[in-house]
Amino acid sequence: MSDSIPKIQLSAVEKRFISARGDEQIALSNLDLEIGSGEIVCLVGPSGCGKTTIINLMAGFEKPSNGVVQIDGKQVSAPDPDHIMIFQDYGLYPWRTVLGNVLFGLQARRISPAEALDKALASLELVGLTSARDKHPHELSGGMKQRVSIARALAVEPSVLFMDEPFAALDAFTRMHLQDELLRIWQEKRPTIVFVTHELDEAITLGQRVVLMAPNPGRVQRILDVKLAYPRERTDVDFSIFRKELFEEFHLVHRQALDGTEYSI
Amino acid sequence: MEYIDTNSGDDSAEALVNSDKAQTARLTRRGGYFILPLIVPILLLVVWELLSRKGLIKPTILPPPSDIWLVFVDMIKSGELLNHLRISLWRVIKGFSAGAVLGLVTAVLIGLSPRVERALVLITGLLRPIPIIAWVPVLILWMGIDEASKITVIAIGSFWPVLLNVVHGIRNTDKKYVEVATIFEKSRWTLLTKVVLPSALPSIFTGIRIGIGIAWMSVVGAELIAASAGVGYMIMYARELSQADVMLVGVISIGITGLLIDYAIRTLETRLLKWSI
Amino acid sequence: MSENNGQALSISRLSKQFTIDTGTVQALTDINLRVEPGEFISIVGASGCGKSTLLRIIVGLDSESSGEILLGDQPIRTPGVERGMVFQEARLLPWLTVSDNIAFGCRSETPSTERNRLVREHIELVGLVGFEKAYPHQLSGGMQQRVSIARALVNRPKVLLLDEPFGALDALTRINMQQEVLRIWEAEKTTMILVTHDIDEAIYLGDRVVVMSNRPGTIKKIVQVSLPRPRDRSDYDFVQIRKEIYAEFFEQTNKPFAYAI
Amino acid sequence: MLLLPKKLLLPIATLLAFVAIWQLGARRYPPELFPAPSDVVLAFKELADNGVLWGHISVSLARFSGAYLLAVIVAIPLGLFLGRFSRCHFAIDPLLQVLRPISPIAWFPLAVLWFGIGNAPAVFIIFLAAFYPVLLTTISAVRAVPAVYLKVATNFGARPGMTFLRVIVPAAFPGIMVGLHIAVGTAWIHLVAGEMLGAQSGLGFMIVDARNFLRTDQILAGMLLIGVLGLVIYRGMKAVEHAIGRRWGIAS
Repeated sequence: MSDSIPKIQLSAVEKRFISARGDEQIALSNLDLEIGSGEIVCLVGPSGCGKTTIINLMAGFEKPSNGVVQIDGKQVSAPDPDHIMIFQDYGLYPWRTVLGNVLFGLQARRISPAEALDKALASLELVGLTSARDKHPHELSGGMKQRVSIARALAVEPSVLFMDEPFAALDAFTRMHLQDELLRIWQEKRPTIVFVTHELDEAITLGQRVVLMAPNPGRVQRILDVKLAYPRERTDVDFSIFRKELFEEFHLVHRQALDGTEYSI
Repeated sequence: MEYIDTNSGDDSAEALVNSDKAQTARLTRRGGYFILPLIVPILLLVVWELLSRKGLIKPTILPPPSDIWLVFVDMIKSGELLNHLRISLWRVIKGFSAGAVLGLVTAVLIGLSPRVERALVLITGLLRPIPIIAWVPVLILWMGIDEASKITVIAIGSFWPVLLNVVHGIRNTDKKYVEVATIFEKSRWTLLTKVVLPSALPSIFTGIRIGIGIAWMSVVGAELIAASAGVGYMIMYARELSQADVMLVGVISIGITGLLIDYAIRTLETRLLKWSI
Repeated sequence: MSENNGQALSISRLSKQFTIDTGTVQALTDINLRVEPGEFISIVGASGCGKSTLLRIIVGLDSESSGEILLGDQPIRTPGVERGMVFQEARLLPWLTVSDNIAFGCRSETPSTERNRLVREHIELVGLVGFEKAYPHQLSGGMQQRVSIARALVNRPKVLLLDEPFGALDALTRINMQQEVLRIWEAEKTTMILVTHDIDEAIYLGDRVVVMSNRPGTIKKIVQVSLPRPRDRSDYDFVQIRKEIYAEFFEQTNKPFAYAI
Repeated sequence: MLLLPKKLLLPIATLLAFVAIWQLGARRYPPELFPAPSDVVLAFKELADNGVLWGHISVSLARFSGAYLLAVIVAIPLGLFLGRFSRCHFAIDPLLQVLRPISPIAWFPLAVLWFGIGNAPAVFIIFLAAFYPVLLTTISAVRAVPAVYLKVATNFGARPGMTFLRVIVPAAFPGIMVGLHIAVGTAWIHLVAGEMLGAQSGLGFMIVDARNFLRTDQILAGMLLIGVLGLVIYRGMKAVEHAIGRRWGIAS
């Protein structure tokens, strides 16, 4: 992480929304964050802390009310095929086969069909879904769907992957399996990964850094450097130390958040 | 029985249209809410008026809006329009109530007892696809040309959508809720009144809305074919006198009345279904 | 509050098959388990191991299984109010308010004054005073699940079955709800059987953790958790138990980490 | 027939009972007022034999399919356009809302005034009856395309043309299909109405004609025939929809 220019840089970013009632809400206040090239950074926090807002700002789906979001030194103004977002609900096209879905991004780039097919197949191979290439999304399990969406992203060889609670809808075991898969892929391709989650274990398993966020208004509470070598054993004592640290901090944040959000109609 | 309704009109469309309130809200905030929707109708009326004035549209075919308006005001003042509307509406209310009650009762029986359903499946399958309007001639033969035949047509028209939607609602009661009632050892009666009927309520309302829409459509149809009063008759009579303006007044009042009826039922629905927002 | 009548739940030689288009699936095979009165049992397993089916059989929603389940000395065949159940989705009736939903759980013969008292008491128990008149859609997921727990407890069941009750909640609310359930369990002394795929949750709550294996669903191991409550999730012993249970799930998979940084 | 499935027994028994009661009940009335099922069958045979029936059926079907196709061809592109550009939709919506509840039948007298007696008013009515459901479902289907589909398309840098043809149209397709089959139902009803009111041919005319000659048996035969034909068309549509849905992996 001793790079010269950060891959992603947020400086004094602020985001305000007008709520349904018409009053203004601050989703993010005065946020600075730097993410290095090839880094995996996890954003965790209770609901309403603005973690999804951050990732949407970085991916260009939203614009900051104040401040600047830069990737590779250039201001982010719109979504870019070099920075692909992976959604919790997969965003697969049900009318396309697995292969067709993976091809989508390549077709959008107008790559020649033969080359696109090669790339798509290589990408499917990477996530281990070659045999499912002719299936439709509705025939796949949740974990497989998410792997298709990862393959679709990887096919266009993005330098950044944004992942918005990608495994939240999966059961605990599938989730761990996909975490391992993601690390393996990262090992091979080394994209920069920004990963939003509310699972502390997931954050510690994946992140080189874990950004803990707090709500009302959304802000960074603490950044934790997870100095553990990959592969990380979830049951190691070292792992537990980070876990405990994050957990306690989190609990505090959560307590504050609960007073504000859970008990409101 | 398959719970589809060939007569149902475009209800699914409406359900989908309602789902984008958010978008409307966004436009509202931009201030376009009041201006945009008025532009097109006003523009249309102005062009129409101008073309008529210049003689490009023959008034016998399509009279200018100003003429229609004058006729409309006249007919309101003389009470003629409202009288016809009242007669038609009254027919709708009578026919619809009969059809809806019958439909509701049959639907509950079918929904609760597979045996009743099986007994009725072929007969309903045979009778249901007959278009309502096709009943008019034979009903006139049987019941004469007065009220009874028209009310029966309307009743038949409203019977099917109510029946089908209520059965659909009862059938689609979420099994999960039924399981909850089972766990708490609830009686069949409690299951029906506390779980099945409330959960079918949105479908019941859909049935009522479609039913009343069809009733309103059927009354016009029946009156066009044979009547001596009512909006349908008014239009038919105007046609014989080649009064295009009166015909248009009739057509437009049919549209507005239909809209009002639908609005009234929707309002009632949101009141009663406040739990389902 | 109320003492448990001291009835143990014992499951013996329980098996269950499902018939599907392509043949039969063995959902559960030879389950033997004795749950002591007032005990908190956690059952963990991957999805499809039949753990939910087991709960559904105990509560009486799935029948046609072989083997025997006794509550005290009464065999269980049909649903009964002495067994309460909380599902993953809160399953509140959306057309009833919070109070009415809880009242729905009351036995039909309960007189209305008694019913009101019970409802009030249980709204307090789950910490929802002030929300009596709210409709389910106005509540957050965690609050809905509280209502569902109150509804299940209102008959003072001897056994409360929890089927992945926090699976749909986010991690933070989940932790909060775990503490709530513990508090309620300590207050009510109800026998609890919790099904989950969250190993942490199982250890945090259970007196014993039953590990189930996949196809055919069967009990693989029962781990005793004799840690004092409240438990510390990063405590050495906790971590050891965690390790032990993890090993049960990941033993066959040869390490996917064949690389290092 | 011997191995009739048990669950068919009850429905067939009730149907037979219904027909039997009808047959017995009809004896007490003159056939021109209340014909028995046997009379209806005979009337049907008579119509079929003298060739009138096939002529009417083919005229009705031609009218129906022509008007229906015309409505679909106009309504789908318009719906796609209005759905995509919400401002245009917003501007035109009040007009649609007022025109929609007017039953197509009510336009009939005006249609006769505008187009004269004959084929045109009936076609016009059927067109209207099919037009609104297709238009409205298409608009809402486009607007109901999940935001995540569009986000993915934007993210991968898909051009507007590709987003429209390869994302919005297929995503809206199931919704449009719903509109298409609803429209079959409404259009068929109005076919009959249109023909009864003004046309000189077709199944609706056949019924009116039969009434003028007090041939109640023929009226009933016509009604049943219209019902059955409508059902067949409707079911055919559903089958097509289902097949396409399955191929696309949308219907389960």
